[in-house]
Amino acid sequence: MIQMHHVYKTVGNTTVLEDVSLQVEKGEFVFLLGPSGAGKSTVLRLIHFDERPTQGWVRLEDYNSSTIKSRHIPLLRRRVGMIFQDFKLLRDRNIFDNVAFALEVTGAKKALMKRRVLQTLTLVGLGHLRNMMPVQLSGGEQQRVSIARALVNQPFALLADEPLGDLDKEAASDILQLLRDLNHQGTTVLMATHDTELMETLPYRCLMIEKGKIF
Amino acid sequence: MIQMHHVYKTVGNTTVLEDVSLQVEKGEFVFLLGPSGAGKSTVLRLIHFDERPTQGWVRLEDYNSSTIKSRHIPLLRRRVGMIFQDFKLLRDRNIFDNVAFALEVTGAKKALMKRRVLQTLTLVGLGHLRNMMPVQLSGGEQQRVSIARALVNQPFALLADEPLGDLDKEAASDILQLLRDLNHQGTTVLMATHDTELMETLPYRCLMIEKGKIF
Amino acid sequence: MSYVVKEALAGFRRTKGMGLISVGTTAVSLVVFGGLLLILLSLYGLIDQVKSRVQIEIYLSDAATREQILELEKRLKAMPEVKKLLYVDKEMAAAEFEKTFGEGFLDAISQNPLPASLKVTLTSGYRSSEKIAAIIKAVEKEKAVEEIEYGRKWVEKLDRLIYILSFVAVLVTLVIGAASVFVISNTVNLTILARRDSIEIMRLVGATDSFIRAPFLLEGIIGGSLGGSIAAALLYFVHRWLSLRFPSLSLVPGAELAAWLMIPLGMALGGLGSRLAIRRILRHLP
Amino acid sequence: MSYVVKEALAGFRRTKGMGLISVGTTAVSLVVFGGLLLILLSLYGLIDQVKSRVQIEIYLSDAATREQILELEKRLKAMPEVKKLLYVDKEMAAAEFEKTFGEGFLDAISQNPLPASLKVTLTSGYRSSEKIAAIIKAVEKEKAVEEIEYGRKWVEKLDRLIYILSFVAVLVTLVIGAASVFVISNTVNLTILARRDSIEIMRLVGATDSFIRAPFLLEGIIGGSLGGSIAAALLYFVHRWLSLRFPSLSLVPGAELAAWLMIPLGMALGGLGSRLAIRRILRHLP
Ligand SMILES: Nc1ncnc2c1ncn2[C@@H]1O[C@H](COP(=O)(O)OP(=O)(O)OP(=O)(O)O)[C@@H](O)[C@H]1O
Ligand SMILES: Nc1ncnc2c1ncn2[C@@H]1O[C@H](COP(=O)(O)OP(=O)(O)OP(=O)(O)O)[C@@H](O)[C@H]1O
Ligand SMILES: [Mg+2]
Ligand SMILES: [Mg+2]
Repeated sequence: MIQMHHVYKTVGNTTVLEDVSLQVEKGEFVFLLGPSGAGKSTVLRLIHFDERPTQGWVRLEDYNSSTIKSRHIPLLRRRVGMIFQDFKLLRDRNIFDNVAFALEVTGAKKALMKRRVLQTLTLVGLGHLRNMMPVQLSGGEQQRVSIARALVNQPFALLADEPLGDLDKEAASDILQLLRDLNHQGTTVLMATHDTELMETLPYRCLMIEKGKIF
Repeated sequence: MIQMHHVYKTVGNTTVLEDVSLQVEKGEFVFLLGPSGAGKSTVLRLIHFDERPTQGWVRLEDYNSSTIKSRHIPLLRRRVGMIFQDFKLLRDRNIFDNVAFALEVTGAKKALMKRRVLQTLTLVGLGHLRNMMPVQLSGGEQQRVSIARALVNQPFALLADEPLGDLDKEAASDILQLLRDLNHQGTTVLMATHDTELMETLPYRCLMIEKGKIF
Repeated sequence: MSYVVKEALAGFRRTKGMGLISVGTTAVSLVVFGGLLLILLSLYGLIDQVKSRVQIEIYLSDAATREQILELEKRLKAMPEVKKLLYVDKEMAAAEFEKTFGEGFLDAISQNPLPASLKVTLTSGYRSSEKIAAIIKAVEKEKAVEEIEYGRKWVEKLDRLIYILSFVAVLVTLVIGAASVFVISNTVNLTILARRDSIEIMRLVGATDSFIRAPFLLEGIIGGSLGGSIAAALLYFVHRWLSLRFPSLSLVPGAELAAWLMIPLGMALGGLGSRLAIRRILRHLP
Repeated sequence: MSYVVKEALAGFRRTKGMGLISVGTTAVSLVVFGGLLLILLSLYGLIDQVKSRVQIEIYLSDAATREQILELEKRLKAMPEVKKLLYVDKEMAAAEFEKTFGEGFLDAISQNPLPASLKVTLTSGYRSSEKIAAIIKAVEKEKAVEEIEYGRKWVEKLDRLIYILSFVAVLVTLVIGAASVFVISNTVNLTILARRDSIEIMRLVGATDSFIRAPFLLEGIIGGSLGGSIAAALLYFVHRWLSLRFPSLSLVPGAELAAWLMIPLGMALGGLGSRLAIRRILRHLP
């Protein structure tokens, strides 16, 4: 369960978020919609505990931003998959190792790790690129690596920041189907996007955000 | 005038482009369409002389990839605006300086530079963010900075790699209108995108690319 | 564990030359520091050798009896400061004088004016002017003793030189040691700073600080011991070559063994530098 | 031009501490190198001072006439090697002898056996055993000369010491100099490598190589001269303090001026390091 409670976020003089409250139930699929610069990424970063709210609090399962200890944050992040808008791939290692890293931090066994990484890469259609370095991939391919890394851990919640932005129609609908399947199996999904059409065709709840405020 | 003549591009064992020939006339607006990993970015990089073809040649006005001298490439790049898919902002300086840099390399006067940079930033709707650092901007805002930098020089040709990918509908149509206006004033535009709808609504020529081949 | 080792080794490859720079800087810094240590050791050896020529000459009264002289010799031999004792009788003194000033001098005199003497060589470690003064004090009241002479001025000068040298040596060692630590840790710091983005991403993907730290630490230790080994080998062989070329330099036997100290030193510095650098970065991440 | 200066200064701010590390490393390396230079200078001063006591004693034959002696003096004074000439007649020699060996010695002899002599002090720079041999050869055939003496063994030993010291000094200077160049250029290299992405982007936006290079070069020069200035100031004041504390160390007047050499040196190394680093990066870009 994801909850934000009267959250304010200011950086310097800029108010990025203003009194944002929202709640996403376990197993829900929710769109976070808003124009460029609305604050979608900031909301996801707060839920991923990459940033802390200036006021109010954020809760993710038993983790609360006002009480959590720094050393518990890595544990949280291993159980929540984040698809970053700018991918955030480790550019000093290849695709396989990038995805494997999310498992490596959990201390997974080598054999299991290898199987799961290849499985996930195939799922996003990148099995053949596993030995490439990130710089050698196209934008859409990099995005799918980031998606694979978020999924490889079998997280209970998925925070997806514009995960289809660099993908063509076909690839996008494949990935969307993948996320929906995971949601069917119980994964909570919160997906930030500016694609209003997507939300219209799908039967999911929609949170509208603009200029840092939820509507 | 942009021309590619039987261009092959291989990196290691991978064939990225295979016998690509294309021609874009002066003042044309052309879409380069294709799925993720088709080779769109590679085509634009070749035309921008960021890479050299393995076989065949690329021509941009009087510059030919098989004869150009290294020291002429900067001159070429100052006259061709490139909107990079991954933005390529200088993260150690603010938005104003990022855009100004493209003018600075041409040795523009300070007063002129300041006026033109502010003008261009306002054009893409970012005038108020000029003192921010790139990391402080949202994905869509960073993309618009990259667009502003490509335009600030008043280039005779514009190479746009997925320039609307991180923008919401409204911002995207604004930017598209901006590019169309520039095209009306004579700027050649070659725009890589995977958005097939866009091309359907606009009366422009379309080059289809898939798996490194032009159709 | 195998992950840590794999990552640490991959680190050198990934940073493309930065690892090499780091190893090189460590090696160079430790060559300078170790070289200085060896030079200092040699210098002390040189001083010790010079000091071994310090002698006290005890001139004996012409009236001294054989028993008094033997008694004096016994007392001197009992002192730990005394290493060797040489008795020079009047005839030997005359012969020595003639060797220095030419023959015919003493012939002109009816009676040999030169006194017999005891030449005292000192044990190393007891060659300061204070120790000498103590010895003199202990025996100058003896009946047999006429006069005691030693290169007072010379010994005092030497003492002063050693004092200055020790001061300079400690100063230089501190400065160069600090410089080495500074340079090595900074270089390691820079190579790790260059991977700040990666470290940030690792954190975002759920890595604990210790998980991030371990490979960097091992990388630092490996790099440091590599640099240290290069320095040690270089110092060892240059020292050996120099001692063969200039035997007068190889005064402290086994000094070249100090070269091998550079390996643990490099290891410690590399590891510590990495640790501090990574800690600084981790502390500044959100 | 104002762009270059602005960018160069901004460079220090942008790299957050890297510029500081670079300046610090330059300062530290140059302190070590400059300190060594000063120590070497002092060492040479010390040796020169010791050597100034080298004297040649020319003993004159008792049969020598006044003219012969004057002639000899004239010849010696004409030599550039000769700095000072002291004539000691037979009476003075006897007085000196008595001062050393006690009175009464010579009284016993009817006739003064000590010869008159000329004591030659040598010009600095002409104090090697070869030069001395040359002087001796030039005058030993003179009628007035009976015998020539100088501390042959001692001078030869000193010569050998100077030879070894020069060798060690050149070696150490080369090693430390090379180490400084290595360390400084590597640090500069690392700080520039950290901005490789920016450099790549600059190129993509139409910057010429020289346009990219200029601010980095200036940044390197500024950083280097800053580091050099710190080193120079430190060396200057430490040297001054040491010369006051140990006057026997301040043998070469104005040696501390060598400290200021560190400023142009730092400047050159910073600039050169930047130049090489940036060139290497630019060459590897597409
Ligand atoms: N660290 C920061 N300092 C200053 N301003 C910030 C910072 N982080 C975010 N902002 C501002 O907050 C606003 C929201 O940013 P955010 O990245 O959340 O937008 P977004 O909804 O994800 O937009 P996009 O669709 O373009 O990615 C932006 O205008 C941005 O400039
Ligand atoms: N340097 C390289 N080494 C190896 N493969 C490369 C390299 N550059 C590109 N490729 C491959 O060539 C293909 C085309 O890449 P390109 O970036 O041109 O695709 P794209 O059409 O721009 O895709 P997208 O829409 O996802 O950005 C990709 O599969 C990519 O992996
Ligand atoms: Mg965003
Ligand atoms: Mg692309």
